[in-house]
This record gives sequence, C-alpha cells and structure tokens, in this order.
Amino acid sequence: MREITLSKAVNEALAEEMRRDETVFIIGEDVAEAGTPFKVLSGLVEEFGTQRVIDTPIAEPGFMGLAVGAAMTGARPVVDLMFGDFLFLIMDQLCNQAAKIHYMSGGKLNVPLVVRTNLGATRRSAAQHSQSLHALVAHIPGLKVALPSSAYEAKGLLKTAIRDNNPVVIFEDKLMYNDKAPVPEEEYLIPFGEAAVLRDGTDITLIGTSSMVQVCQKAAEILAAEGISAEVIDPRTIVPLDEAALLKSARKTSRVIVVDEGHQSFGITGEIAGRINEKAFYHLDAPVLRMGAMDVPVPFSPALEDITVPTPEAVAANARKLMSGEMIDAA
Amino acid sequence: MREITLSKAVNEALAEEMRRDETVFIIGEDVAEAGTPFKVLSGLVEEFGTQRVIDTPIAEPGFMGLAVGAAMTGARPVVDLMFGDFLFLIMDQLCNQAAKIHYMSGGKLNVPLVVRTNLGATRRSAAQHSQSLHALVAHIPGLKVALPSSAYEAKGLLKTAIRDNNPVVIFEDKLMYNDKAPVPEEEYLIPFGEAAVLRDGTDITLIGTSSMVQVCQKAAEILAAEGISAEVIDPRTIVPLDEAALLKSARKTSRVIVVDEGHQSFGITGEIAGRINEKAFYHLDAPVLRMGAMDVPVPFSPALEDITVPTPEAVAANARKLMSGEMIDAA
Amino acid sequence: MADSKTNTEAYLRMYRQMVRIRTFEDNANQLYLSAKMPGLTHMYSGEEAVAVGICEALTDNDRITSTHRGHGHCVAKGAEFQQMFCELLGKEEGYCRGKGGSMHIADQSHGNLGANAIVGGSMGIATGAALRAKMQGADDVTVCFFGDGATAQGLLYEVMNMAALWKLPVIYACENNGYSEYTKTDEIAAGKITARAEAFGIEAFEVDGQDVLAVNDLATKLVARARKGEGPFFVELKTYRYHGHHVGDINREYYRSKEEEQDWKANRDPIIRFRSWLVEQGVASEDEIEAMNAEVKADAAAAVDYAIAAKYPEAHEVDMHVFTDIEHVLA
Amino acid sequence: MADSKTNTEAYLRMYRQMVRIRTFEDNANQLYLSAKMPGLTHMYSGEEAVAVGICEALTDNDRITSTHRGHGHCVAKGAEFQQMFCELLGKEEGYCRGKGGSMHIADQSHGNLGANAIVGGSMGIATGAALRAKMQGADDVTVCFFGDGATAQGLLYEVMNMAALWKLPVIYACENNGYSEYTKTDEIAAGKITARAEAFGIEAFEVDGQDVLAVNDLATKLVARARKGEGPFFVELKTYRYHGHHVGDINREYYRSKEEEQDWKANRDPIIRFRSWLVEQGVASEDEIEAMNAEVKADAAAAVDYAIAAKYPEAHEVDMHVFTDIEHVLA
Ligand SMILES: Cc1ncc(C[n+]2csc(CCOP(=O)(O)OP(=O)(O)O)c2C)c(N)n1
Ligand SMILES: Cc1ncc(C[n+]2csc(CCOP(=O)(O)OP(=O)(O)O)c2C)c(N)n1
Ligand SMILES: [Mg+2]
Ligand SMILES: [Mg+2]
Repeated sequence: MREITLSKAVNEALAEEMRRDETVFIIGEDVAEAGTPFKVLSGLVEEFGTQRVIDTPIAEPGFMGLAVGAAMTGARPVVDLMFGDFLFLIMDQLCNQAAKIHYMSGGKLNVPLVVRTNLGATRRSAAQHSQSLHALVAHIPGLKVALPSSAYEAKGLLKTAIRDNNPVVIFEDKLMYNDKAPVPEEEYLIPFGEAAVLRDGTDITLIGTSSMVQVCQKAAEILAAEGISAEVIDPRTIVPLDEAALLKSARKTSRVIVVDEGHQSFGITGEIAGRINEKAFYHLDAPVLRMGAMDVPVPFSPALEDITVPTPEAVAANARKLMSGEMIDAA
Repeated sequence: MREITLSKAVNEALAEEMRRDETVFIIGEDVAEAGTPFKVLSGLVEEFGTQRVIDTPIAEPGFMGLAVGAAMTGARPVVDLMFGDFLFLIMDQLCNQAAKIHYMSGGKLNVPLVVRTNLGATRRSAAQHSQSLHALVAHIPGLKVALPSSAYEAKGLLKTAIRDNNPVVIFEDKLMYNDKAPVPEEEYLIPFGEAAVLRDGTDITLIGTSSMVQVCQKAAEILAAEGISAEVIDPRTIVPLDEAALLKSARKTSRVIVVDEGHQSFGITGEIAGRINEKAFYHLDAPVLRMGAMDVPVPFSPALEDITVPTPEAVAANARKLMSGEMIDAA
Repeated sequence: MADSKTNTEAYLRMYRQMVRIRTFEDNANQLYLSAKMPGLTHMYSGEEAVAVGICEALTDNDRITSTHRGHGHCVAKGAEFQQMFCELLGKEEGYCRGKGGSMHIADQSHGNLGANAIVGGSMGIATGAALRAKMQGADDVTVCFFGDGATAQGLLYEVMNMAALWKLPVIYACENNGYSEYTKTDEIAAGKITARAEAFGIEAFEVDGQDVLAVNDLATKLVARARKGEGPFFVELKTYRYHGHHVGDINREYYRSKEEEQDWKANRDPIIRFRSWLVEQGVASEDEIEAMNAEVKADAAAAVDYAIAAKYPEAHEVDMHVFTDIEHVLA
Repeated sequence: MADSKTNTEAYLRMYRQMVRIRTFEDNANQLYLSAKMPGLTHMYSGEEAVAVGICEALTDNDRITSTHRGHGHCVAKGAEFQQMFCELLGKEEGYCRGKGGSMHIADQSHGNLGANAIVGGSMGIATGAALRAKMQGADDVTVCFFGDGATAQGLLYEVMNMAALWKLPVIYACENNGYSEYTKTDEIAAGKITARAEAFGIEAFEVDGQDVLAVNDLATKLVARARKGEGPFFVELKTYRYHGHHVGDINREYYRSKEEEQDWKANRDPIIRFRSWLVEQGVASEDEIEAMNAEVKADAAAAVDYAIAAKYPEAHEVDMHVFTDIEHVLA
C-alpha cells in the first residue's frame, strides 16, 4: 500500500469530503494561501476557493462562534484551531454553545461541526503552544473527541468526524505531521467508538492515545525482547470510548498501563484506569498504572521539556514493575 | 458556637482579609451596591468603597485579565465570577496566563489571585448556569482548587486562598448559601491539602466533595441505621489533594465510593479512584466506585434535572452493593 | 409602498404581537409568583416594540438569535403560547421538550435559533447564520438581539469585524434598556455604542425603541438592504424594561427609582402609544382593540392551563439528545 | 525642554538601543540557522524605533507587556544580552531559568511583565497593572504592546472599555507592521484601527513607527499625561518587519513581494534614518557611530558565546516554580 504523511492524509480527507458535500467548509487563521503554519491545508484553497477555505482575523472565539451558527443552519464547518492551547479561547462557544445546543433544544437543532486542532510537546514551543488538552473537552457532554495516532487514523477519523451530526474535536499530534503510514487509495471511514488492537499480547495491556501510541509500540518492542508480551490498544476516540475492547484486553492480560500525553492528574488516564478498575477489578493482578505528562506547565528548555512526557523506556520500566509484582508493596 | 450561613461566612472572610491587607480587592459584575445576585457581598462596598469593590462591565475575560495584571504587580484580587459556567469565558486568562506565569518566568513573577465562583445543579437554571466545572481547572498545573462544603470551610478556605501567593479557584455550592453551620468568632484558617474526616467509620469510605459532602453524610446515616459503618471524608482542596488521608481511610475500610457533582467522565472521581486503586490496590475488597453527575448537559425540567445528580439514597444503594459483594460479579 | 389594506393588517398584527408579549409576560410573572414555574425568568415587558418592529420586517426564512430576556423575540418571531408555556414549566410538549426552559427557548420552525443564557453568547451564532446564508447564495437575513450590557463582551467586536470584512447579511440589534442587571449602562459603557460599530465600517443607527413604527420602518429598510448584500448593520434601540432584572428582583430602588419606572410606563409605553395611534388613524376602534386584548388574554390563560396540566418528560429522556445519533448515551 | 546635553545622551542611548535590538536579532537568527537554538523565534528587526522610542519615555517603575515578537521590547526596556541569549537557548541563567524561552521572556527588574505567546494575551495584564498603579496612588504608566493582528481579539475592546471608564494610566501601542502572520492587515481588519479606540472615548494617535524621534516625542507627551490621570491612550505605529513571521518563514513571496521588503529596508530603515540625522545634527560622528556599532556587536558575540557554553537547568528544576510555596510539586 502507498505510504503518505499524516499531513497529506488530513489534506486528502478534507478534499474528499469537500468534493462530496458542498456544505463542508474550512475556517481559521491562515488556512487559505498559507495552508496553515504546518502547511497541512496546502492546495485546498486552489481547488475550493476562498469562499470555502476562509481566512479569518485572529479571533478564535469569534470564528468558533460563526462556525456554530453556520452549523446550526445547514453547513458543516471544519474549524482550524492552529494550536490546541487556543482551546482555552473558544471554550465558551464550544462547551457552553456547540456541545449543549442539541440537548437544550430537545433535539431540534444540530451542530455538525469539527474542530481540528493538535496536541503534543517536545517541540520547544513552551507552555502556551505545547499542551494536550483533550481531557477538558472529553469532560463536557455533547462533544465527541477523536485522537488519531497515524496517517491512516487521521484520515479515516476526520472523514467520520465531518459526516457526524454532532460537534467533534479532533486532535492531531503536531510531531506526527511528517510521519508516513500506509493509507489505502480507496475511500474508507473509521467508525467512532471502536478501539484498535495494534499489537496482540498476553502479559500486559498498554493503552495509548495519540502521540503515546508510538511510545507504547516501542515499549512493547523493548518488552518483547525481554520475553514480555504486551498488547497495545489505541482507543482512537475517547468520546465515545470503546470500553468493551479495553475491558476485554484487561481481563485477558490482568495488567494494564494507560499512557496519554495530557497532564496526568484529572485527565484521561484517571478515567480509563477508573473504568477498568471498576469493571475488571477481579481480573486484575495489579493496579492499573497511569502515565500522563507531568503536572507542570510545559517548560521551554529541552533539558526539562523532554522529561515531562512518557517515554518508551519509562513505560517498559513500569511494565516490568507490574510483571514482577513490585507494585504490590507500593499499594 | 454561633451558627452563620455560608453566605455570611464568605462575606466575613472577605471583610477580614480586606481589613488586614489593603492590597486585597474584589472585582466582578454587580459586586458593589448589588452585592452580587446571591447577595453574598452585601455591605462590603459600604465599608471598603468602590475603589476596592469594583463593579465591572459584563466582560469576564477582560476583568480576569485585569486581575492577573494587578496580581503580578502587587495586589491580591478576588475575582467574583457570577456563575461557574462562565469559567469557559476566562479559561485563557486563567489557564494560559495566571496558571503558568510563575513557572514560565522561572519563579520571578507571582500571581496571587483568587477566583471565587460556584457550582451545583438542581436550581432549575438549565445547562449554562448549573455546571460544576472544577475538574477543568484541577487539570491545569499551577492552579489550586478549593471546594468548601460548609460555612465553616468556606470561610477558612477563602481566607487561606486570599493569602496564598498562587492563583486559587474556589467553588461555592450555590444551593448552600443559606445553609448555616457553626463558625467560630475568632479568626481561623484552613490549610490547603488537608482532608477532613467528618465521620468515622469502619466498613466503607465515602469521599465527597462540595455539595456531595452532605449527600455522603446523609447516606452514612441511612447506612448506620442498617448497621453499616461509613467513614465520610471531605478532601476540601483537590489541588493540592490530601492523598495520604484518602489512602489511610481506604486501607482501613477496604471499600470506597467517590462522590462529586461534576460530570462523572474525565472528572474528579476518576482521578481520586485512580489514585486509590493504584496505591491501595491490595487493601481493597472491591473496586472503588465513582458517582458523578450524569454525563449530560443539565436539563431544565425538574423531572429530569433531579435525576442527574447523586442522591443519598443512590450512594447508600451502591454502598450496600459493595458490602454485599455484588460488584464482584460485575467486575 | 404597501397598500393601505396591507398596512392595516401589518399594523394590527404588530399591535396584537405586542399585546401577546405583554400578556405572555404577565402570565409568566404570575406563574413565578404563585411558585408554579421552576427557576427564574427575565421579563420583556416594556420592550415589545423592539422585537415586534424588527420581526415584522422578517420572513420565516430569516433568522434571529435571542437572549436571556427572550420571550419577546420568541413570540414576535411567530411562536405559540402553548409550547412556550410548556417549555417554561419544563414540560414535554415545550419547544425544547422541557430541556431548555425560559433561557434556551428555540423555535426553529420560525427561524428563532434560540435564547442564550450567556450574555453575548449568540453573537457568533447569528453572524455564522449570516455567513451560511451568504455561502448558499440565499438572501436570508439574520438579526442578532442583545442588550446594552452585552456590548461589553469582546466577542461582539470579533464578529463585527468579520461581518464587515465579508459583508454578511446580519443586523446587530442592541436593545439599550439602560441597565445591565443592577447597573446603569453609562457606568459600564465608555464612549458611544454606535461608534463602536462604525469603527469597523458598519453603518449604525439609533432609534426610539418604544415606537414600533419607527423601529419597523428602519428594520424594513435595513433588511432590504442586507438582502442586497449591503450589510451588516447595527441598530441601537432605546427602550426600558418594566420589571426587575428577573422576576425575583423586587427591591430595586438602590439602582433605579420608582419615579423613573413610572415615567416610562405612563409616558412611553409602546403599546399605549401605538394603540392611541391606531385609534386616531382609524385603523381600529377602541372596541376592536379591547376585543383583541381580551382574545389574547383568553389564549394565554388557556395555554397556561394547558401547560400546568401537561406532563413532564419521562425520566428516560434525560440521556436522550446529547448526541444526534446515540439514542440513550448512558445506556 | 531638556537641555542639549541630556538630549545628546538620550539620542545616543536611543540609537544604541536600536542597534542593540538589530544586533540581538541578527545573532538570534544565526543561532536558529545554525541549529543552535531550540524552537522558533520572531524577529523584531525593522521595528526598532517603536520599542525604543516608547521605552525611552519610561522609567524602570513603568511597566510594559510584550508579545511573541518581544526581543525588541525586552532590550529597549533595559534587559541584558547575556540573560536574554541564555533564555533563548533554554539555559539556567536565562531570565526565566530557561523555562520561558523567546516567547515568554520577562524581566521584572526593568518592569517588563513578559512576552506572551497568546496573541492579545497580555492586554488584560497591562490594563490590570495600570489599575494597580492607580489603586496605589502611584503615577506609574503601563504600555501594552501588540500587533495589528491582535486588534482582532475581543479582549482588547473589553479592557479598553474598562480603561476608559476608570481612566487608567495605560497606553495601548499597536505595532502595525502590515501583516498578521501570512496575511495583509487590510484583509483582516475592517474600518480604521484608531477609530476603534476612539469609539470608547480613548484619544488615539497615528505615528510613523520608523521615526524614533517622532515616536519618542509622542510617547513622552502621552506618558506625562497618563501620569496625571489623563489616560488611557491608543497609538498606532506604522512599521514593518524585515524577516518572515518567524525565523522559519523563508519563502514568503506568496504573501508579500521582495520589492516591498527591499523598499522598506532601503528607504525607511529606522536605524539608517536616525544615524544620518545624528551625523547631520552633529550629535555624533560617523566614527563614533561605527565604534558604537562595533562595541554592540562584540557585546552580543560575547553574550552568545557565554550562552552557548552555559549550563542547562538541572532535571530536578522541572517541577519547581509550579507554585510559589511548594518546592517540588511532584515530590
Ligand atoms: C457571560 C455572562 N455574564 C454574566 C451573566 C449574568 N447576567 C445575566 S443578564 C445580565 C445583564 C445583561 O444586560 P443586558 O445585556 O443589558 O441585557 P438586559 O438584561 O438589560 O436585557 C447579566 C450580567 C450572564 N448570564 N452571562
Ligand atoms: C490566540 C492566538 N492565535 C493565533 C496565534 C498564532 N500567531 C502567532 S503570531 C500571529 C500573528 C500576529 O500578528 P500581529 O498581532 O500583527 O503581530 P506581528 O506578528 O505582526 O508582530 C499569529 C496568528 C497565537 N499565537 N495566539
Ligand atoms: Mg440592558
Ligand atoms: Mg502585524
């Protein structure tokens, strides 16, 4: 199969959906000629024109609000939010408005929009351009949340997001834009709420999201070399969450580590660990371990930044601890 | 001891701190003559004048920003955010600015401010005036988060918050403003990071936050009548979190329910349950149960709203399940 | 332009709509006072000429966004008493199946995109609806209603900038009733409100909001121009609310005098003024008007009775309408 | 007013500061190109007269807030090369111990409250610092620097409203360099920028940002007036950035021509212009100027060498400075 970058995969998804459905449009800062600072959208304005690839002023709450209104009246806006950190600016329009309008109207109004944004540190971009804020939106009922971990997933999930009749927030990993993966030429969609088992294993389950899927995969390789068989699962969407797949794996391996790049406390790992602990409790040989980004603002200095994010080595080390029963003393 | 309302307790805390420290001031909408819609601040403008009890236009991001700047230059602003739901409007100033400035400046700049706001449903105020959004701010490193559950705690925690050199968000329960509790005449402070054991018990631990403390207390009474001895713990602050106290109780009783009024998913209960599961795993006879508000926008209709929030009966029912071993089959 | 027959119909329709709003509010207030309505609500009484004068210039394809003080807009845009009262009481037959309540009534069938409990929260939505119309090549116009207090929200300036840049068919209708909750407008609004729109190159107008014909005249002209792509426009309508900020705001002499209220009611009431004019002009006789009033009163009474007797939504509706495609999200 | 001796000193100081900025940027760019600097940075070259002309009118007690393009403000407000380069390279001796980096440099000792990576993010902070000064009865003035693109952020209008209502000693300095990232200003800014401030009753001025004397003249007058309580003020400074939006923005002909760039550099360079004037007026000879230039160059080279050799912060610093009172938050 051909291999394309995540960036290209996103671009294709948008182009295909815009060709298919003329109500789809893109709105955000420097999305047209510039094709965004990440150059993800290059070429789209040439095909679809400035009426459907709309450059806005630097007014995130404003254009997010416009997208809500356009979505309520029949369009399918794809909002380009340049950095995930800017979510803080659009929270009211996203969480008080978009997320709630279908419910508050008793099902009469729909808000079919997508917010495309990103997450991930270690780009030396410091505390306001490096956050992974997916937990915040996952906490708000009415929003779906997708976390692709490869070019393949980025395309399939984005196409699904655009066709969804609900507001969806999709986070791409900034560091992955140039990573290639096999992506079919033919059209495909990835349904929401279906986790992918990326590697089968029997001793321990590594649940990774987004950027942390690769980390889990690498950890699994390290562990394999030591004779430990790790299963790697990628939930792909955290709302809806494929609880059944996660529980199935947990019951099989009896040991689980959840790895996510959001801050560890009050984030994704607590939720997933909480559900597994509750619903697979008697199958577990050890507590579910959680590994998120450190609970500190992301530091600029490379000497500090790199240690704030889980690494394959750290995941493998924790896996060994779980296997050896070391956690028993701790707990 | 005299009994006063939570509203009066907050008012006293502010008045005392404003008398003690002239850098303390209040800023927000209708805080002066009107004393806020909840009338919590009545009388303060008369004592401290409009220079220190400042009525603002309806511009939450704006006055939050002003507070950050004033705090960085030596003042101690207490921001009055009329409804917790409006947090979505101030997230950038609170989470990208206030929370990170001390860290980003390598410890050179401080942001000693307090955001006083509220949480809680069942007031028939619908989806945009009923949310309990403390999980969102707890997820952001650099913010302390206090959740008083009585007039006594409201006063002691607010005074501590005002003296803290970091940004603190304190959530009052809207429904509790008129609830009375014993509050000493003499000055006292409640340190952050120290949970309160409100009721001793041996069979099960009920961890409740804010509005859910009363629910846990009532559940404990129901259970006591049935011969089940429940311990009730109130963390009082969730950042910092008194993990040691929670673990101690969990290890003692071996069964835990965490009850919180924020949405259940990706919220407070997952974090607390996650930590207990991890660190007290081999002491637990059953999985830690989590009870949050339903993962739905808060509905207006009383017929629906009341069933979205945990009740004493529901907590007691879950406690019985845990005691009877019913959860074993489920897990 | 229109012949006298048409004008007569329009005049009587406008009169009738103003009376319907006043009558609706009187009943809503009564429901509150008799503790039959859950929560609080904000009365539109006194401002009827604004909503009616503007909505009379619109078709069902044109859209509006409304505010916390939204009953007037809702009635003026064509809504029925019965579904409105049902919504206010949280009943299943309400416009939003009881899930929205007073602050979230939406009536999609007549182009009312909904009230909003976030002050200024619908400015983006209205502008986005206008963007959608323009993208579709439709000549529909959207009117965005908001109060003087809402002009303090930065979102307004973000969306006016985009509306001006892109010549969107949106009319910003600022209902200046002199108060922002419990505060006089001049204490919270610097400079001149219309100048703020003009600074973005938007034509702005001031009009007496108590004179339904003046409002309707201006609205008719601006709507026609907006349809031709000459928008956006900004209109400041000077008006007054008779009740407190909400139904519970009874003792309000600390922020405005009884004399002031009395003066507006006695000398500038939009219904009394228009009624005299209708009689003077021979459009309707006193008797005809009294009959119309009585009919409206009877309609309202019947609707209230109906709503009181109507049923609440079933408990199982609580987790419906969170997403369009998941029937029961918690099932 | 000032005697010629003083003027001479001031002139030479301004010239020197402009050269220092240009030299700093040339070195920073070189560090980027030689892959010695982590991340990206935004060059101030071309805009030197703005920062220098304004900051020359301020004392160390006056404050500024800065932007993502902040090196110029930082140098002009008195910062040292060594600590600045250390910060850019993420070293422990940097102004922020390497935690902030280019986009977050703050230098409290000279009243620089910090750069900001959120466009418009410091508008509230600056206004709040002015509020604090006013509350203290101090006559300190705060200057808020921001770009033309930032005028699209609603926050500006929220804080200008409050600054105008409360007559705060703040000067909004809009550096209009014609571009907002990769987009021309007139494509994203409707109407007239100064009119937006005037609409709030704020006196607004336009000035040639390439003429350091014109900038300094105006700034001196406005600072003096602001000290007397006649503020706030708004100044639009027409200027130009020589480099791309950031150091990585190399191929930029799709949004602006090489001719345009060449024209500004050749004909409107603030340093060349001022240098000629100094020589013409006999304030300094060509030789003196060359000597000054050489000295600055040597300073910068030494500082760069120092910074390259300097050490990174220790790993244990990663969880310091999250809170003022918790040494290691994750300990
Ligand atoms: C973002 C936000 N801030 C504050 C409030 C509380 N609040 C509700 S209505 C109101 C006053 C609105 O004044 P105005 O816009 O003039 O409308 P009016 O009530 O006069 O019709 C306020 C402050 C709110 N609902 N939303
Ligand atoms: C809230 C926010 N939106 C977008 C960006 C990305 N961004 C960084 S600088 C910039 C352009 C700023 O333009 P202007 O204010 O004119 O400043 P200039 O770069 O021209 O100095 C943009 C869009 C950001 N950092 N913050
Ligand atoms: Mg008003
Ligand atoms: Mg610019």
